[in-house]
Amino acid sequence: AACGNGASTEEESNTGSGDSNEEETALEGSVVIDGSGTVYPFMAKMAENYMTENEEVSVEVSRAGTSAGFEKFLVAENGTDFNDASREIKDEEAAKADELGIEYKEFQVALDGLTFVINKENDWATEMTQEEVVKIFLAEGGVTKWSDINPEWPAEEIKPMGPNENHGTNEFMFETIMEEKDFVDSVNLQQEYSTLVDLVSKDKNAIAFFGYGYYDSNKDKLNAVNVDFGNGPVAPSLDTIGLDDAAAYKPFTRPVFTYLNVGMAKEKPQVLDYAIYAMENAQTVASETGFAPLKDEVIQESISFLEGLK
Amino acid sequence: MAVLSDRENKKVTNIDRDGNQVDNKKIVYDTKDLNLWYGGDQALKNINLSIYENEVTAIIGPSGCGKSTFIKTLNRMVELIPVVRISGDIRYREKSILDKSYTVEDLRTKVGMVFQKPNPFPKSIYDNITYGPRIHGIKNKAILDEIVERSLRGAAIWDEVKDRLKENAYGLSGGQQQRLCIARCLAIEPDVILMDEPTSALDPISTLKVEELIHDLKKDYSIIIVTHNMQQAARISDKTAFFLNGEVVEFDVTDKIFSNPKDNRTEDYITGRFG
Amino acid sequence: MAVLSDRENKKVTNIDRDGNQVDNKKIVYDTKDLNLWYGGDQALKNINLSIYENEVTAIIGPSGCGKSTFIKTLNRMVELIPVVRISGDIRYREKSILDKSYTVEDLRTKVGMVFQKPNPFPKSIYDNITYGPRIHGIKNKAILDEIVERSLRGAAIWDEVKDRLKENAYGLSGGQQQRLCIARCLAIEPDVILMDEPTSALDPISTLKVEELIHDLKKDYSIIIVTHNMQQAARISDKTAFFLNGEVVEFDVTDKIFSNPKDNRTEDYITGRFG
Amino acid sequence: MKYVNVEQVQKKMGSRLFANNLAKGLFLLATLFGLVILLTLIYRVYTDSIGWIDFQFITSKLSTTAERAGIMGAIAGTLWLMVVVAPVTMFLGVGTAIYLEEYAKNGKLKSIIQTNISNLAGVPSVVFGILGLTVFVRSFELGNIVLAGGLTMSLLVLPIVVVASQEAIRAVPQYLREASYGMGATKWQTIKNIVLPAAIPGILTGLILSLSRAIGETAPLVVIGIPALLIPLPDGIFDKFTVLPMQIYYWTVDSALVAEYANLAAATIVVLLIVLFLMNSIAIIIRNKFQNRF
Amino acid sequence: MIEKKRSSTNLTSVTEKVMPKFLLAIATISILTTLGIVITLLTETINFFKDVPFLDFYTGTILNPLGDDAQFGVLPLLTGTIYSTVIAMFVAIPVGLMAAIFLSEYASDKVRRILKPILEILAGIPTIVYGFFAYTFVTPLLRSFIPALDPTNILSPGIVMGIMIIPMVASLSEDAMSSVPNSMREGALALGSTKLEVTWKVVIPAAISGVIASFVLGISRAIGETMIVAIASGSNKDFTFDLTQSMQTMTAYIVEVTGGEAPAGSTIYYSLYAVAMTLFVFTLIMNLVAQYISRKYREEY
Ligand SMILES: Nc1ncnc2c1ncn2[C@@H]1O[C@H](COP(=O)(O)OP(=O)(O)OP(=O)(O)O)[C@@H](O)[C@H]1O
Ligand SMILES: Nc1ncnc2c1ncn2[C@@H]1O[C@H](COP(=O)(O)OP(=O)(O)OP(=O)(O)O)[C@@H](O)[C@H]1O
Ligand SMILES: [Mg+2]
Ligand SMILES: [Mg+2]
Ligand SMILES: O=P([O-])([O-])[O-]
Repeated sequence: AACGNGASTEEESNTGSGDSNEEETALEGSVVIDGSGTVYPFMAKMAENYMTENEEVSVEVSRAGTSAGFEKFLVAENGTDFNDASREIKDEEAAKADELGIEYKEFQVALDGLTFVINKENDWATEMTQEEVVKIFLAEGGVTKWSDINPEWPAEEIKPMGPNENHGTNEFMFETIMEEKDFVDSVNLQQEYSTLVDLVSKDKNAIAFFGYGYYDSNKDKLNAVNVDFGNGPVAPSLDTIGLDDAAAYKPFTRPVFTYLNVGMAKEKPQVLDYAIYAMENAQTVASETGFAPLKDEVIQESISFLEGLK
Repeated sequence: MAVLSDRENKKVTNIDRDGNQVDNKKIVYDTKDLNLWYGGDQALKNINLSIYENEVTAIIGPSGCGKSTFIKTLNRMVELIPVVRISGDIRYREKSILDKSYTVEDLRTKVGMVFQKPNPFPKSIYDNITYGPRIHGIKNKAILDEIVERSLRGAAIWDEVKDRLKENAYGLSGGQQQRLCIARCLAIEPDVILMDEPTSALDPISTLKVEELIHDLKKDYSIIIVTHNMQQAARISDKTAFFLNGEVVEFDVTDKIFSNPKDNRTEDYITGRFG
Repeated sequence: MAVLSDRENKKVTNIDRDGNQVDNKKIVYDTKDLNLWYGGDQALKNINLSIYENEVTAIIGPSGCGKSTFIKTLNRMVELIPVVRISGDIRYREKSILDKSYTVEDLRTKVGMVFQKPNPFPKSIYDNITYGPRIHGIKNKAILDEIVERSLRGAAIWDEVKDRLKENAYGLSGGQQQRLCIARCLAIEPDVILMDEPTSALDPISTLKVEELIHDLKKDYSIIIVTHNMQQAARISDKTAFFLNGEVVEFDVTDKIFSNPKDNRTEDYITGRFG
Repeated sequence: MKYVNVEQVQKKMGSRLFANNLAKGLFLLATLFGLVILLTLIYRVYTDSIGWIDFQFITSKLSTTAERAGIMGAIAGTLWLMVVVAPVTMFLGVGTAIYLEEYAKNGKLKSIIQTNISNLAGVPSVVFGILGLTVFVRSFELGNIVLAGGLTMSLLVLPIVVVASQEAIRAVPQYLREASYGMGATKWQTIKNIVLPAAIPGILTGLILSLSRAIGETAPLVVIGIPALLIPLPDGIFDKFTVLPMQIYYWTVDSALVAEYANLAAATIVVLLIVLFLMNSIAIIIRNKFQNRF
Repeated sequence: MIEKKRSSTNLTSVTEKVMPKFLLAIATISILTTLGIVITLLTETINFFKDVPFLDFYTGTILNPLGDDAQFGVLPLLTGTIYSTVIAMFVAIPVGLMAAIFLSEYASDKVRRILKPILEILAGIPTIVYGFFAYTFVTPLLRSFIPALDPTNILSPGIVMGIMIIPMVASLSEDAMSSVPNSMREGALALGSTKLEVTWKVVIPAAISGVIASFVLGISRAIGETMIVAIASGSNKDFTFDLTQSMQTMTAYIVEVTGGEAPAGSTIYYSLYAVAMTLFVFTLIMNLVAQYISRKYREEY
């Protein structure tokens, strides 16, 4: 079905290219986005904004998780147009794209800080060192009770939790933060971020990790752990995870991405148009949805790439 | 016992045929060694009867003797019951209707039926009457109107319903419903009309009306009527057949049956000694 | 008419009482101006009857006259029908059973009942009989066994079923089922047994057995039996009450009722002129 | 000798009567338990929805901003879904019922179909979702559009319509069929002109009940995949769609993210329950109006 | 006139011949549906068992479908399913049966006419609504009694599932009890039984097949119930026996995996079918058992 679609729209864009100034021709069709749950609020907002300006285009946003999303992105037919990701594409995934002949392009859309959240009633673990907080999640960390970290803390079982392996956040934690060492057995991995928010907000001994945005919209229910990277505790915030190369929360930050199927962007003008729109508005939408905005240069670079596809 | 009654049946039939050739009437129905089983139970045993044109033939007998079964065999309605098996022959207008090649729909168009309980369709009076003509392909409104009036007049109910043809037939009284059913039957212009205790669900006044109607219909149709009511049989029929346990005990001109039956089982039944 | 029968009822009862004081028997049931309505329809009208110990009292009358209603009033089974209203009084062993303070369960333990259609429980024969004793708290196996044997013997069915006590009661024939129901009733050692046409669903041989049984039971129990069958009433009862349209037309010693009824409606009924 | 001791019976009577009264109370409580739950549920949902359910909510499209979000898309999706489910189940359900009641002989085939239908009624809806995903969405390459969802739902509710239609057809008195046959009507003419018109109220009741089941089902649609955010209204059966229960699902799950989503979910539930209540009322009205006509 | 018309209606006779075949074709759709389910499930399940040995799947206590060392043991899901079903039946059987007894034996006609439709309404509420109710109301309520209860746990959805099944148990049991002939009740009452004794010792034993069939159908329904557990019991795949914890049922696993849209061809995608197959077989057996019970004992009286 995708091929048939492609052929007809290609024709349209060819005839359209004769009078190239007429950019205002109403776009139509659909844009299909799946992938990261972390990026979902950003993308959903973006899509909504876009559709208020382009009523004939339908932008569908799902949030299967980064990895699961890549599986839907990298298929021979009927793949998604964008895959949101909270980590970079893996080698296997890139190889699969080659194999299928899918040309893709990675775009950073915002910056996120991995945030460790605890229950409001947890008044002891509000500050931890980078090493301490990571140890909780490591199988070899040897930590099961709070008192294992600090003898003054309660001798109660810690309940570590986080998103499951569908999610890029999980992989970022595992690969970058935990340096590919195994998760502790007791870790409770969930599909839905909302479940995690709920679990932590209701359990004094819970600690979970996820993107800053999910903490930001639940500040009334959760507290974030202030992490000491060597220069005193740092609270995650748009500033500390942000722009500046020297941002204080830097070790736990990561860019979040969306991957564009370039073939689709060439075939379907609405996909390309949406991509450009998303880049142009990335900074604004990022701060609205709990991400730190990217630097102007990064944005400009992406936009000029996309303009080149026209 | 079976042998005995068998012999008697033959005799009855012979006498009957002879008696009627004088009248010079044509035979409408003729059954030959008709047997019928419901699964393993035999309900009709060696029935040999000849039924003549433009006569009213009454079938009488005690409950369960096979009257309804017999009359339903004549338009092959018994076939609706899956366990039924039939042997022997039934000739209608000299063609064997038990033959596969004889279409039942055709037969039933020529042989109308009126049931014990009035069974109008839950439709308007008009639609009840036109049901038959329509399924047989008549669509012209004027013709249908004509048929409705003629049939209702024929069933002596026109005056009572002519102003409410569009009303539901369920609004009629039991007796009116039964005459409507007769009218519905007339609408397909049948040759024979079968009636299975058509008045048993009706009050005496309605019964009288239907009896009068049957009397009138005799001019144009051959009528076979099952009845429980001996008086009724005596009043309206030309011939009467007395059934017992699935056999025809006696078949003769009604007057003879009631005044001077040959078989004493007939006499016992008529005088109310059993049944 | 109501006045007339009222007067007659009184007379009957008086005569009856007088007649029986000679026998020196005690009164078991005594009804006083008993009236009963189903919603707006009155089914019992001013019933005044006295029933004596160790007698068989038959209730006869045409269908719908209130026989079943009356007998079901005696153990307050009519209360199961929500629309029933009762006025007047019923005394059982001199206590008013219509009183709120009289527990029905208690009453029904003393007054057993046998129904028209045999209604054994879908359980084993043994469990059918022990049902009553068990709910009254008897748990001892030996005693239960004893009760089972005695009740079944009492109902003249022991020999037929003694080898299959554990089998389901539904495997028994209709007549056996009815005697089982009587045995079930005997197992709670009642004082009075009410029977509502206990033989009407049975074949003649079973009927005979049950009749013989009733005759034997009379020694130990007071029995009130409804029956359609005049011969039966004559054969087995000591007294007979004739009901008509919810009233007691006549109540007397059975022989008198059948040989020399006072009321000509009774005579008409007994000689089969209606009903 | 007497075994049934009068005094003993009397003594036990008190406790037996007490047990009876106690049990009666208990049984009544158990019955009312359902009522209490129903009231609690409705009360909870209603209070959560206060202030959220208004004209704007019904007529607006979906949005990530709770204050602006509406369920027009879900309503449209639900309606389009019905456009598929109603004719398909009606056609398949009534056809099957006619076959079983009027044509099938009492034999193996009939009992296989009949048993199969009652088993199908007990297959979990999520399994139908997998069937839909595998067959309609993937093999037929329909994608997760209204048509695919509708066909899945149709199969899911098919047994309801079949059973209801069978009952309705069986309730048409035999004498009406006989009357029709008696006038020379063929079998199909009789079915078409007499049986079906007489059975139609029962069939409609079954259809409405099956539609209300389809309107409330979520699991099969989760399985065939409905986007979390789909703003444009579907224009036909080939469009992607979302439905009321899916919206309830996403909003409930996301309520930890944006607390107000719980209110949106509650408001959607209120709308859904009102729709179902109306549909069931219609079914009951039809049933009562046409009951005991023959 | 009709005579003439009659012979010209050839069309009717064609319709007459075609119609039964056409309707038979429609009727077979329901069989095709079942076949479709079985074939779909079976094909991919076979593929799954090429990757994961049969025994490992059914005896494995570790379910970790996504990690690098993916493991597929279905036991955690089975315990989750069994737990939620058992909890549900602990609610549905006693309450449903008692309600059935009340409606069939104690309630007057008028009361029954009011109460039965209410139960029917309860049966018509979509399960997603029950899921919302479990998650936003019952769980918080339970947590105020049982502080150790996790925010997602198997107990609360189990209870709510039970509530959802009450009407089914009640209405089917009531049907069975109402069809016990009144003569049976009268026989027992005439022996001095109280209503309770009549119900307990006569009516229920006589209706037992229908009553048990209603339980079995309830169980089948509980096993297949999806949205309540998907919302309220979380997605914990630990092999645990602690009902205060989150547990995943087979149905919830299916929702999670398809919601994450596992790509065709991966083991996790096939696992979806293996789990669905297991679920299907479970419920099929339950339905057949229920049919067998009610058929076997139907003609008792
Ligand atoms: N559908 C059936 N299946 C099996 N046996 C049947 C069926 N219909 C009738 N019978 C049996 O066939 C016998 C004749 O029945 P039929 O209805 O013809 O009697 P009838 O003379 O019309 O009696 P009635 O006066 O009561 O209408 C009876 O023994 C009856 O039990
Ligand atoms: N449940 C009921 N509701 C309303 N009316 C009833 C009910 N039971 C009986 N009746 C009416 O009460 C009157 C007496 O009925 P009952 O059953 O006592 O008569 P019966 O003498 O036992 O008759 P049969 O010999 O037919 O058993 C009848 O007119 C009957 O219609
Ligand atoms: Mg007959
Ligand atoms: Mg009676
Ligand atoms: O949902 P993710 O961003 O963790 O893939």
